[in-house]
Amino acid sequence: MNRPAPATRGRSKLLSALVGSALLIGVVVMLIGFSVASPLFLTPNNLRQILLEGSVLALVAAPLTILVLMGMIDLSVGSMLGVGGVVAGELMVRFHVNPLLAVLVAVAVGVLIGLANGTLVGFLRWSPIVVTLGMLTALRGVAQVIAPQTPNGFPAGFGSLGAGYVLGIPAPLFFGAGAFVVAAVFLYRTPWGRHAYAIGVNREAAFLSGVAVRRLPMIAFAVTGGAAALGGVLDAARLDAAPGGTLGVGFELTVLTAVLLGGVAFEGGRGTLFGAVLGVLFLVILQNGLTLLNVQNYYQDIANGLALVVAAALNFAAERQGTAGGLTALLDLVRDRQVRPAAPQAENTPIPAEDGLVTK
Amino acid sequence: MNRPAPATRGRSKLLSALVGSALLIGVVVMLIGFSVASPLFLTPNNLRQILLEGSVLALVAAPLTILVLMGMIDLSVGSMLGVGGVVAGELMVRFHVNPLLAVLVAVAVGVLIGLANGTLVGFLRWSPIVVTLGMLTALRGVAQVIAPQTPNGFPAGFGSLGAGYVLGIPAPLFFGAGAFVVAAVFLYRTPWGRHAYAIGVNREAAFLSGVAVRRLPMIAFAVTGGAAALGGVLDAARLDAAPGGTLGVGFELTVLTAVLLGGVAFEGGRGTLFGAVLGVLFLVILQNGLTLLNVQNYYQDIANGLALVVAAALNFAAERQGTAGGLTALLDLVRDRQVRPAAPQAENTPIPAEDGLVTK
Amino acid sequence: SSNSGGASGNSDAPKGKIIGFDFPFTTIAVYGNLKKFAEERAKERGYEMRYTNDNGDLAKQTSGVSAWVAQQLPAIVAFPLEPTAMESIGKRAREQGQIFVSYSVQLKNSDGAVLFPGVDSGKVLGKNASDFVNQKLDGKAKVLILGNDSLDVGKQRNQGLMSVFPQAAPGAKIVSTQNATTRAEGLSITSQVLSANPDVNVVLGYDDDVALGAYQAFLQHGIAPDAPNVYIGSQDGTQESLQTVAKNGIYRCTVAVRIRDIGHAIVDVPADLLEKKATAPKVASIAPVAITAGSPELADYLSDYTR
Amino acid sequence: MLQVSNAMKRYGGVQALGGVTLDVAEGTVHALLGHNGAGKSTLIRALSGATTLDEGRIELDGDVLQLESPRSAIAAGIATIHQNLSLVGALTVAENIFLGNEKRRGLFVRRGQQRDQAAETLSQLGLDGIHNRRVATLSMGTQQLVEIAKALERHSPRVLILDEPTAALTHGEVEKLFEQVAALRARGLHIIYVTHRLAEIEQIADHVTVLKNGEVVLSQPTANLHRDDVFRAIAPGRSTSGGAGVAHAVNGPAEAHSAAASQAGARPSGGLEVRRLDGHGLRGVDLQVKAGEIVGLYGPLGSGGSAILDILAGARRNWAGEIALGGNVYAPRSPSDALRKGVALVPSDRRSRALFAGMTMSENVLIAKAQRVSRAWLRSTRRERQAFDRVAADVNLIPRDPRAVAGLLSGGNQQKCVLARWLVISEELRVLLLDEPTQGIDVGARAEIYSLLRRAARDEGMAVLVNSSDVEEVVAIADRAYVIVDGAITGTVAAADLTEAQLLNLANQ
Ligand SMILES: Nc1ncnc2c1ncn2[C@@H]1O[C@H](COP(=O)(O)OP(=O)(O)OP(=O)(O)O)[C@@H](O)[C@H]1O
Ligand SMILES: Nc1ncnc2c1ncn2[C@@H]1O[C@H](COP(=O)(O)OP(=O)(O)OP(=O)(O)O)[C@@H](O)[C@H]1O
Ligand SMILES: [Mg+2]
Ligand SMILES: [Mg+2]
Repeated sequence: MNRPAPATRGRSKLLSALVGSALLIGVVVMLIGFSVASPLFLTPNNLRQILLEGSVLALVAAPLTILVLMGMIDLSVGSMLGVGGVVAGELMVRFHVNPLLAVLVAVAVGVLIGLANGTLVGFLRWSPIVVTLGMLTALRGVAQVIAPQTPNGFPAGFGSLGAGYVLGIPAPLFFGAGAFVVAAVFLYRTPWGRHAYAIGVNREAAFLSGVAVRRLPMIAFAVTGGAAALGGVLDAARLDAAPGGTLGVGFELTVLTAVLLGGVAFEGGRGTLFGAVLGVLFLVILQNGLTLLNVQNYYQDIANGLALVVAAALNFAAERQGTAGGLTALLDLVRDRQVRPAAPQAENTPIPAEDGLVTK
Repeated sequence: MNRPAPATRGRSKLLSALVGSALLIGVVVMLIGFSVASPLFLTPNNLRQILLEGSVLALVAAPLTILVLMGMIDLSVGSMLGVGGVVAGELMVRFHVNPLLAVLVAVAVGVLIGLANGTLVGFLRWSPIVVTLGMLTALRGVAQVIAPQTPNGFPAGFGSLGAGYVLGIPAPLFFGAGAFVVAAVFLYRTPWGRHAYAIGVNREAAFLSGVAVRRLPMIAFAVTGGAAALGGVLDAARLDAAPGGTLGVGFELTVLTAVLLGGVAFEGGRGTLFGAVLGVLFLVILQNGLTLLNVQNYYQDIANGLALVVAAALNFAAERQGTAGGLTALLDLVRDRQVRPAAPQAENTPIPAEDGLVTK
Repeated sequence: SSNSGGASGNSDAPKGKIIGFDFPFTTIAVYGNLKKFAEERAKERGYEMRYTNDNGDLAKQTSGVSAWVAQQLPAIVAFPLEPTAMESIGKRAREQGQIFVSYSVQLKNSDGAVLFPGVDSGKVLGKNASDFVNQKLDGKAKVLILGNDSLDVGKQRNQGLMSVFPQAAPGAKIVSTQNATTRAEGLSITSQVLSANPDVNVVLGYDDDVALGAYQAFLQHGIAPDAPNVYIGSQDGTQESLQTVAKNGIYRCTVAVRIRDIGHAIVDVPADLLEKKATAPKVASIAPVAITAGSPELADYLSDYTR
Repeated sequence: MLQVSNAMKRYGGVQALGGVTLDVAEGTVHALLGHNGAGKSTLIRALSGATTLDEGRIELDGDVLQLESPRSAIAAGIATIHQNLSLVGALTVAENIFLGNEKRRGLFVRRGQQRDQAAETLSQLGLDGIHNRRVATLSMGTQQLVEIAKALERHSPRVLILDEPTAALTHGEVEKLFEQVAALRARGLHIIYVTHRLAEIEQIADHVTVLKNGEVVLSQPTANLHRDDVFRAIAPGRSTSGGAGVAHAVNGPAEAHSAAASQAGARPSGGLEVRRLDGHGLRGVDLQVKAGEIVGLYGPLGSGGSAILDILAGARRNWAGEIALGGNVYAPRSPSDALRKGVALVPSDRRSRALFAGMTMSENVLIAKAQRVSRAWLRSTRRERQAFDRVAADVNLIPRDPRAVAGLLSGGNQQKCVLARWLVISEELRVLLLDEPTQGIDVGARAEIYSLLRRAARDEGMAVLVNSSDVEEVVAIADRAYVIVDGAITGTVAAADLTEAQLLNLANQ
């Protein structure tokens, strides 16, 4: 055992930190660039606006990150957003239910739907992508069945949930930031956080070690459902309307984009919450800045898309830890040479032969 | 060594045939149901219409099935459809290029984009889902940059490509059916077809066995790109317009839905082309019939979504081959007991403990 | 009274009292209103309505309407996402003896049309908005335009708007032109533009949904619902927008074609054609009207919804 | 006393356990043997709660145990080290040791305490300073010991189950393991020990049970048991002294083989010559394999044997040095390039690197061949079938059904499939590389594989290089052997001195 230690946790940390920083650097560069390009960008108001835009995204990205780390995925969040908003809206407008109760019921409905997803995927082990893609479509129909006419004109107190400020901070931000804090504590401070990673890396090993491989994903699905429904409630509060047909449409791809941008591996087992936060920030800052500069939406699409492709490259570099180190990882990628085989990763991934890269 | 032979392919075939039949039965039941419900359904015209609707879907589903079997995915097809249509359209309308040449250039552009995907994903091994999600977004922008104004009013001959009939058969059907025939020959009659499965089942083993694990996916991406661009051309021909902002929007999810419905495993290595064909038929028949019966759009969404969830259950049953056999597989699933563990799948999945199901 | 199986050709035109109404924007507010009035009139005249599920998706629209053609629905009213895309379908329908009516735009291959041209609507909004800017804001304003140029209606309305507004209000500065398709996007984009440019005071929306989102954004930015120097205007005339305009606040105008009239025309035009009423007009042209808090039409338009 | 009575388990058409009864006394080591697929792991999965029995009862000191999940088994005091390790590579050693069993205060993990306690337990096992390393970076042997540490950290284990723990261990590591097992036996644990290595029985077991097709065919104290009896129980009908390979496999070192019989070489020019090979942890490796010769490469796991084989097979790049094949410069760019030049690899870790578990036997065997018998790009079903039938008979695949799903075959048959993949194109091959070719394979199948290799060398004149960390195996199969430690060759053993002692000696210098 006296041979040189292969890539250790330390190095992998360094590298993933560096890749994290690549995104961080991206965010900082954008902040600087937009500030230079427009004096309107770096104003307290606009920054507050950016945080507000990111709040619901963050609220759902946090539990979704944990799901993805476990090797699961929930594509139905977009429609759950719609269902959550519509349920709360209809309760208040049609049945004159007290706003607080309406919110609670909406979140409970989200949790129930999440539990349904969790039962099918986490417990019965049907394919996550197929089941939740189906739920995405089905629940969009459900949202419209519940409220064929857009409920609007909510009680005053309710609106402040989406548009109010507390101590100068937008109310939804408390939920978004809160979700990330709770998720971070869960993931890094409790045993179940380690379990979540273990399930993502090697479900069988986790199972044999006595990890609750069915219950944990189920809970994560339920929480994701609740968070998505709450997100819908916040959006509805902000809009003062809950249009079942459009509320949350496409949200599932946006939130997945943020999480993947943040370096969380789609296959599970790899990634951090910090990365996901950066992914969210990156997306909302980019959108805000380009809107501010009045860039045509076509180019906004192109920028968003290319960001994802770059993220794929960064994630790949992070995976190949054994690399010379630091940013050279990226240089190597470009130079298409020299890349050492990765240290073995998850048991499930056989040691990748470097066939992927070297052409010689 | 005289113990009973382990479950053979024969049995697995029986079961997958049965699951295939579940879908087939679904299709037949729909055909019968809709015919009974409406005299307008089972008319030659309407059936031709259904086939026409399925043509472009089939054209792209065929190569995509092969990609998915290899454990890859291409989410960018929706936007490639748009780019293909727009390129052909602009060439004809703005530059007065001969229709045939315009089509060839459009397809070539699709192939080039596919090669780009293939290089990043198949060769450099960046994450398929992240890269092609990025390309989906970016290429939608590109399509609109190429043609900010919808090109329309194409030469007469071009239109017949999308809306013409040859021997009473809609022209696009030749492409859709042709794609499936070629794909079937490739997959089942050439050695590379087995290689495609092998890559999906165990890429590392395939690599060590001398399979072209980089070249094969790359080619498949290129073909998918070409097929998608051609699909866009056919759609544009049918529409007599190539709107960059809407042509092919959402197509990636529809075609993925068809392929997954058809029982092709998202993780690769499992599934058949026949299943994918049925998936395509199922989708177009369902949509046609529900429109005919004037079912409200909400309920159409719900039906589509539930079909996918049911497909997830069927796929899962197919995976667990060791079952008592036949339709009891499904009964077992429902009874939530007795289900025997699956045959081992891809190496990367450790032999599933049956913890997924038994509650006892 | 149903038609025989695979019949085709003029000699054996499909019979029955069914009208298919294809409206691609299944998720926008005006759709529900339109359906209500169409159903109302269909019931009066003994017709049955059919609808498609397009979801704003061109492929779905094409396939939905084509399916009706294949299924030989007696009459079809279609609102083309891409007008040129509908020509060939209309042609086939007419060859089979089906009645094909276009909605919102005039097609070459149609028997009739229900028109309220987008260009006109945009012009009316441009006129109303420029009047406000010139009269109430001393000709000066900072303007956000919420358009939707991935849709043909969006392009047309914008074209109409831009053909009037800049010339008529030369002192108004267009600060930002953005794409918005939903209420949430209207809110989000307006909010962002407002936090960067708090002095933006005119928003011109291509439809009511995005403008309602913009309205919400102004309220959330602390602007009084009746601030005298703010103008939000849009196009459609949906119930909620009319109600908001009626409050006499910053949401000052929605350019409306009377939804009731359109809803009725959706049935009347094809029904008259089916019943071969020679005298009836083949084209129902419904003029857009700028509805403001002071418009005499406001009460009528609103009452359509409360019956 | 741990008692299993009448344990039954069916997997679809396969009766994995057909009424097994087993008594394990306190403070004893009970060895469990049997051919691949005999049901050993199934029994163990049942005992560890990873699967539930269809029928049967499990009692510990008279109490009936309800083992519906691994968690409940752990709670009942049953600690298991599974055949496929249950470690999570991305987590640290300490995190793995406490996975599912974390030390916590309230809701939170006490990581400091976990680290300290892990470090202490590990140092008892002779492993210092690794508790913060990620498990993926450790050698298999170390991982195996980490598994033991993990088992020991469970709630006061009363039963310890080890499923083939030595399959991937070096000689030294095996000794270390046995010391620990003996110590635990002395503490009064019930220990079940699964192995394919008969030699280990005498060293460690008090009692032996042999399973065959899910039934007990032999159960006796070790004291009055001969190795041949055990062999016959596992692989009946095969004579223990018949083939040389069998004799070696069972009886350990015997006289070395006579010198290489390269005269049979029909091939143009096989031999492989490696000079000053560097990279991937290798340090100036020189070695030579002549046509018709079987050369062994012995070294503790992680010594670099696999690296050499992977390089030769084109699976790893970025090396320096010279390689010659049949006298010509050889620098494979990829496995397919290596194959074109006549070099094929049977990798270690069959399930993850060689087998297409979800595909059929014939697809597995013909993955490279199909192309070669295709006509004008199209496959020829008839010629494929012929090729399969021929090779299946040659290597004695069971069942000889081309459509049998590979993942469901016994380990031995899986390995034979992988070997057959190359034997079926043997006319194109000059060099066959094998990495741990019989890891986890029963004695019967092992003997068959040895004789196949011998035929490939003798009859077909291939140059065969076998990398193994099992001394017995090297002695049994090789004509000549190299010893590699830490990426460098520390010695060469000629046919005449090829004994276990000699190899171990060179490895420990
Ligand atoms: N999950 C499963 N699904 C289907 N069949 C299985 C499963 N697990 C085991 N079997 C079958 O049960 C039988 C017993 O397998 P088991 O793994 O217990 O054998 P073993 O004695 O441990 O063999 P080895 O020495 O190769 O480890 C085999 O025929 C095997 O194919
Ligand atoms: N992916 C890798 N990255 C960095 N170093 C590696 C990598 N793989 C192996 N090594 C180093 O190369 C050396 C040889 O490792 P290898 O896996 O070849 O051992 P081994 O040959 O498997 O042992 P055995 O011969 O018993 O199978 C070791 O020092 C190991 O640390
Ligand atoms: Mg076993
Ligand atoms: Mg090795």
